[in-house]
Amino acid sequence: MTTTTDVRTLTYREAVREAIRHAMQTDERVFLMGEDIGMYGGCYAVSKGLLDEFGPERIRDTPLSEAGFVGAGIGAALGGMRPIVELMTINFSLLALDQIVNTAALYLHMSGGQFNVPVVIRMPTGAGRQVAAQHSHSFESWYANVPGLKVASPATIEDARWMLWTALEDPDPVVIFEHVGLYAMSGELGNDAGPTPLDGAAVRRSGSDVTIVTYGGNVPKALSAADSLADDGISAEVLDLRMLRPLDTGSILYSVSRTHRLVVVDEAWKSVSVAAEVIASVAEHALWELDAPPARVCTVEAPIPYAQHMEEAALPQPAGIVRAVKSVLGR
Amino acid sequence: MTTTTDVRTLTYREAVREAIRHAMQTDERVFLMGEDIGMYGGCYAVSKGLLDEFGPERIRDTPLSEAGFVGAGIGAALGGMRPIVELMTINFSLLALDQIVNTAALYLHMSGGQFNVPVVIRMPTGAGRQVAAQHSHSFESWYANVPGLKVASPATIEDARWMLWTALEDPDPVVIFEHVGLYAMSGELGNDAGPTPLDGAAVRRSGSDVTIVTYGGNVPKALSAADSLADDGISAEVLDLRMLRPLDTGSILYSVSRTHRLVVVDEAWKSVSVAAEVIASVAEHALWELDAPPARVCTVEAPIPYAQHMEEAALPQPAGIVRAVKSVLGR
Amino acid sequence: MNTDREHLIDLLRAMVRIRRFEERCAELYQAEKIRGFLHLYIGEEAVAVGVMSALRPDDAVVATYREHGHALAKGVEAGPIMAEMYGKLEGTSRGRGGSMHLFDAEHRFYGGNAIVAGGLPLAVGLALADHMMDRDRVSVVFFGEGAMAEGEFHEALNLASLWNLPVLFCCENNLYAMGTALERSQAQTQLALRASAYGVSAWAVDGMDVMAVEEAAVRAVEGVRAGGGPHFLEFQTYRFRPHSMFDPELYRDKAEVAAWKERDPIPALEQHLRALDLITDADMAEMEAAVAAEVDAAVAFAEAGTWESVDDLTRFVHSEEVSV
Amino acid sequence: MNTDREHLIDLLRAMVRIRRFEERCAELYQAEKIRGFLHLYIGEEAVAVGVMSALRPDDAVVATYREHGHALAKGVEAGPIMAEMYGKLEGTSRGRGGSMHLFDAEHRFYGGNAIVAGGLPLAVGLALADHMMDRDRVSVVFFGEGAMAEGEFHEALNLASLWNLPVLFCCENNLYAMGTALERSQAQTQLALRASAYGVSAWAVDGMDVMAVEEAAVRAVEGVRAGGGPHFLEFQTYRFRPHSMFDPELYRDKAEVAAWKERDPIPALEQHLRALDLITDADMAEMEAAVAAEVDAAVAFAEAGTWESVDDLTRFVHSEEVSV
Ligand SMILES: Cc1ncc(C[n+]2csc(CCOP(=O)(O)OP(=O)(O)O)c2C)c(N)n1
Ligand SMILES: Cc1ncc(C[n+]2csc(CCOP(=O)(O)OP(=O)(O)O)c2C)c(N)n1
Ligand SMILES: [Mg+2]
Ligand SMILES: [Mg+2]
Repeated sequence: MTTTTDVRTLTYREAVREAIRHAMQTDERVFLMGEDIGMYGGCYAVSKGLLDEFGPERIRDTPLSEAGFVGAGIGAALGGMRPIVELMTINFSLLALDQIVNTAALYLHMSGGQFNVPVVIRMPTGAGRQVAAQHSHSFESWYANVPGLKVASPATIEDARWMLWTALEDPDPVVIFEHVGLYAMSGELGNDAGPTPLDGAAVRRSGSDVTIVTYGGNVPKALSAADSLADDGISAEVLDLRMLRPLDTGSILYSVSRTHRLVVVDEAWKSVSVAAEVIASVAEHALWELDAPPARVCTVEAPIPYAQHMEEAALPQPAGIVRAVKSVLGR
Repeated sequence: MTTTTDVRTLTYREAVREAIRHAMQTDERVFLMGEDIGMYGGCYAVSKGLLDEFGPERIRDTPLSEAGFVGAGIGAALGGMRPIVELMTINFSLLALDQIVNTAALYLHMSGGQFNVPVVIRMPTGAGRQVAAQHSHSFESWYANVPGLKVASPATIEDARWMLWTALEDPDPVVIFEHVGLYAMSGELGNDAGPTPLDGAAVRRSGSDVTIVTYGGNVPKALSAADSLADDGISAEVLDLRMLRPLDTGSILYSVSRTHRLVVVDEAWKSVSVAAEVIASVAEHALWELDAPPARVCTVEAPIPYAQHMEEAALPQPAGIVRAVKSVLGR
Repeated sequence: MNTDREHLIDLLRAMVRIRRFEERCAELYQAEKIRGFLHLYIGEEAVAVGVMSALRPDDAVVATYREHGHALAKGVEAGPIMAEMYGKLEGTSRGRGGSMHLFDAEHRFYGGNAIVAGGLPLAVGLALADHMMDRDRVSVVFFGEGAMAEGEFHEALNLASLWNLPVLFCCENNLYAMGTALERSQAQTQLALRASAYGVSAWAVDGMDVMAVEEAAVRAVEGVRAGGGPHFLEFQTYRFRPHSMFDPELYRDKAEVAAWKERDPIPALEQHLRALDLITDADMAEMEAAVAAEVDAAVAFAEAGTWESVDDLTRFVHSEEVSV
Repeated sequence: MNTDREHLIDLLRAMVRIRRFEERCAELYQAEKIRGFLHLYIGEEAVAVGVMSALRPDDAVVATYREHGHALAKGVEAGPIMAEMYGKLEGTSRGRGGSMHLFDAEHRFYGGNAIVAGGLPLAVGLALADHMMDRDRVSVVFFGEGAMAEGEFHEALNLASLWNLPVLFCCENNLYAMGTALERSQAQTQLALRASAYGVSAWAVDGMDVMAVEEAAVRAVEGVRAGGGPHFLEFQTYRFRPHSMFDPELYRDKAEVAAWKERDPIPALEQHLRALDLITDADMAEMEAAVAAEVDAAVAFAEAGTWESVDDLTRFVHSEEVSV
């Protein structure tokens, strides 16, 4: 049991900033590169202040050239650096996918084991800020499809603070998705916290009636749904995937084998989502454990609209999660 | 029952070429644009001869600029043309994904219904020709995730010949994937054949013991697996998805509700594949119909290697499909 | 060029309209009536106004997320634009796009594209369609100097030039891409020179002088329409406001902003007209009153607007009927 | 530049080696020993040979799918290259890459990248690492003229120039991108001029004259290593063979090919040496014999090679141990 001196409170944004600062202080090969991370202070203010501390060589503002600077980050990694490349949002990452997939993910295998690419690529993802269709999507599932990549989705202050460390120690490309809805979230971090692994899901709330599998920005929504379900006497377990690749199927199966019911919450569009993979894995490996058909709570299959009420209706919400859980439980 | 006069034999490649020629003869708004489709004759010889027939304005060779000419195709569609844009392979389509997703797929919805984009984008996909990791992948699942796109995967001579017609009549963007392994396949086409729909899966072989769901280049593999299964007294139904978006869940459920067993064959990497979506849909809507856990036969989760024996081992093969079916049947 | 009084007063009115409209937008953003990203054009009005006055109604325009001024100047009504920013069904895009995604088929206004440089290939395609259909329309695309670092800029310029297409590329060089100054984003900062390397006619224009902008645009549009191929204009201008409402503006100093405000295109034209005794205090008061009334009406229209039904979320993911 | 006999003979030998090696590859493709795509460099040997002789062993090279010559000239052994094309475990990439994906960490040969223009950002990054670590190494990237239409070319040149990085951009202008002639892919066909628009030192070189290539490369590499920023060289050359073994060559006429073969860099240098009485029939015979022996040995090595176990399919999807 921790006393106040063992913990401190900080925001997710501050945790990511601290993680970057810590890595740069510890390893001179680490540098941050991306659009408006320096002079501007970062589009989501994550890197604010780092330019003054580390200077323009290591807090390297880039032109608008997603393929170019992501490719340069990959090359710098091959050249012995440990770049952290920031993309301003996941939507713009489509412009860099060729480099991420055709170069970063393939080079080690295609070269017969000669060229590993120790690059870390970070980007905000997700909706909820009324910035409409070209700034609000969730394409994590595409990255999770690609062998050679590790795909991280930190949902807690601790993972925001410590997953980057592990990612930078990894010899291979790691893509980290930070949900825009989490940056302002604040919470406690134990002073004894340390590097968190790039594999393994985490039970954020344990329960016995149903397993809610989710990740990233929807973990808080799943937890609040679990709270209201508790009021109705329903004990929901909330499993945070943490990593979308590799996917911790073992933990999913273990939880489902105890609750026998499954709801997956994913901000991506439903078709061919990580949620689909979770359900498919359970159907393949634990079909007989299911006492009811599994359900998905995903974003409505349409571009994200600007109007607040429309955006809210398009995205997974606690109320919808509660409804899904109850229907899976036949309540 | 058709007599020889009612049918003719042609290759998949010839069928696609005939489809393009027919469309261009019928509608002057239609034109073909892409890399080396004209003077060179097409990287896979699909468009061979069309330059002489239609000239360089309508058989428009482009520079190496995937984002540029795909975007130009989208703009030309908005300008009243009916462009067929050819990408040389799906791997290079990553360079055009921004335009396909952030523009083509979003414009109609984002403009409140004002700007539909009647563009057809064709590209070869898949492996099997020993052209290694940067020329052999299958990213159809990414496209199938995107609302606003229709995603076609013609696997038969008839669909190769007639899906393009329907796609060009569609007011919205349609992406057509042609598996490189199918171009040389030849088969019969009824002279009475006509436009085939952009929805609905098709039973290519009916059976009662197991449903094999697949698409594109793996349909022939599934059919040959079904043949050898028949020798062992196993009656396999082969369902060709035809469309990856919209997915014909109804036909999948109907078949599984009769066979009670499911194997999905997909050349994509297993994680977060169309195969995952198929299984997830069945688990959600027909869980109790399954008498055994479903199984996936997908490409090994690694970049596609050059060496023939390694490439063969990496891809779904009839023998592997047979094994999967037998294990699902507990044989 | 056309220097008669009425015309110059029209140019002035068009700029004042944009200015007052956006000043109101800023207030409404503080009042949380407008949400999301809001990018103001204040200071750059001469560019959109000067270029649009050189166009025909059937010419096409593709703009960016900073497009209120372009939409207004192209003839899109203020009411639907404001309603769009309110997220109302009566908005230009049913409230689905907001400030960054204004669309208007009737006025051939193709957005409102918030992917930097994403609109350039689109404009090339619109021009390709006109070229193939033998129509003498011009497609105009606006983008910032920051967009010139993107690969899509490069591919679009090469295609347009190679195929001699009727595109007018309008680069709004306001010296910054968010917080990134021109010299930190472009190795070669003479942008017209850069563009001419693609074999297109290109020159730089004082973007704070609406008459200079119009004169250049008229010449360029004539060249494009006459089959002279794509033209590129670099408009040297400046945004007086932050990049968006979130921008702390750490990257430029007040003195620079103040110096550019000295060159505000609106007072500049007003002084010019006054010096020639072409306009009186009364005229100005009348103009401001008329514009204020229009902006008030736009706000009223937006306030009176309705919300799209959530049942329509998936409407227009695909077209409702086949348009062949 | 170095014109002593031994050096010139080394250049000749290096070109003959590539020529004979690839002539054998073509035969082995017919014999179906080599599969997939095979892109021959025959006719362009002077470029790789001249450039590599200006480099230090610790300089990096990024090449394309047409890279046999570059690999050989950079010091990669013929045996592993041939074994790679056979798909054998003893190949440069365990037989996983084939002709298009040769890699060799020891010689800093970074592929074998078959995405046109995909290698340019990579080279910029390698140079960025050297720049940040204060190493005076040069990163050289080879690409065809067709690659210059790609956005990645544009972004890479701007970045390298903006950040003054030690990159040497080597454009192999062989006049065709598959079947697309230069003037049908580039609006501005003076490629060195195009490159200089990014503020990099750029000039055109006769790519059929190995001495001219070497001289230019030495100058450019000196400039880059001295901190002069990226340089760009356009090598005017020609491929004597089809684009790949699938190419029907419908797009160019025999006369053009014949005219370029008149300028074959190998006989050209041989004649030069003979004119100066620096080489004899005996020397040539000896050289050809030595090269033939090396190629035979490479084929024997490939033939004797083993197949990777299918159990290793997923090996090296990720690294086997953490390399921190
Ligand atoms: C492809 C892409 N990358 C990044 C962004 C984020 N972004 C929006 S506007 C902007 C600056 C653009 O500057 P400029 O092109 O000069 O236009 P300005 O805003 O100055 O008018 C950036 C980086 C984006 N919208 N699209
Ligand atoms: C991004 C991408 N688009 C298309 C291709 C297919 N392709 C391979 S080589 C080639 C021509 C390249 O021409 P050039 O750059 O001049 O090099 P060359 O082959 O003449 O040496 C094309 C179109 C590819 N490999 N990558
Ligand atoms: Mg700007
Ligand atoms: Mg070439």
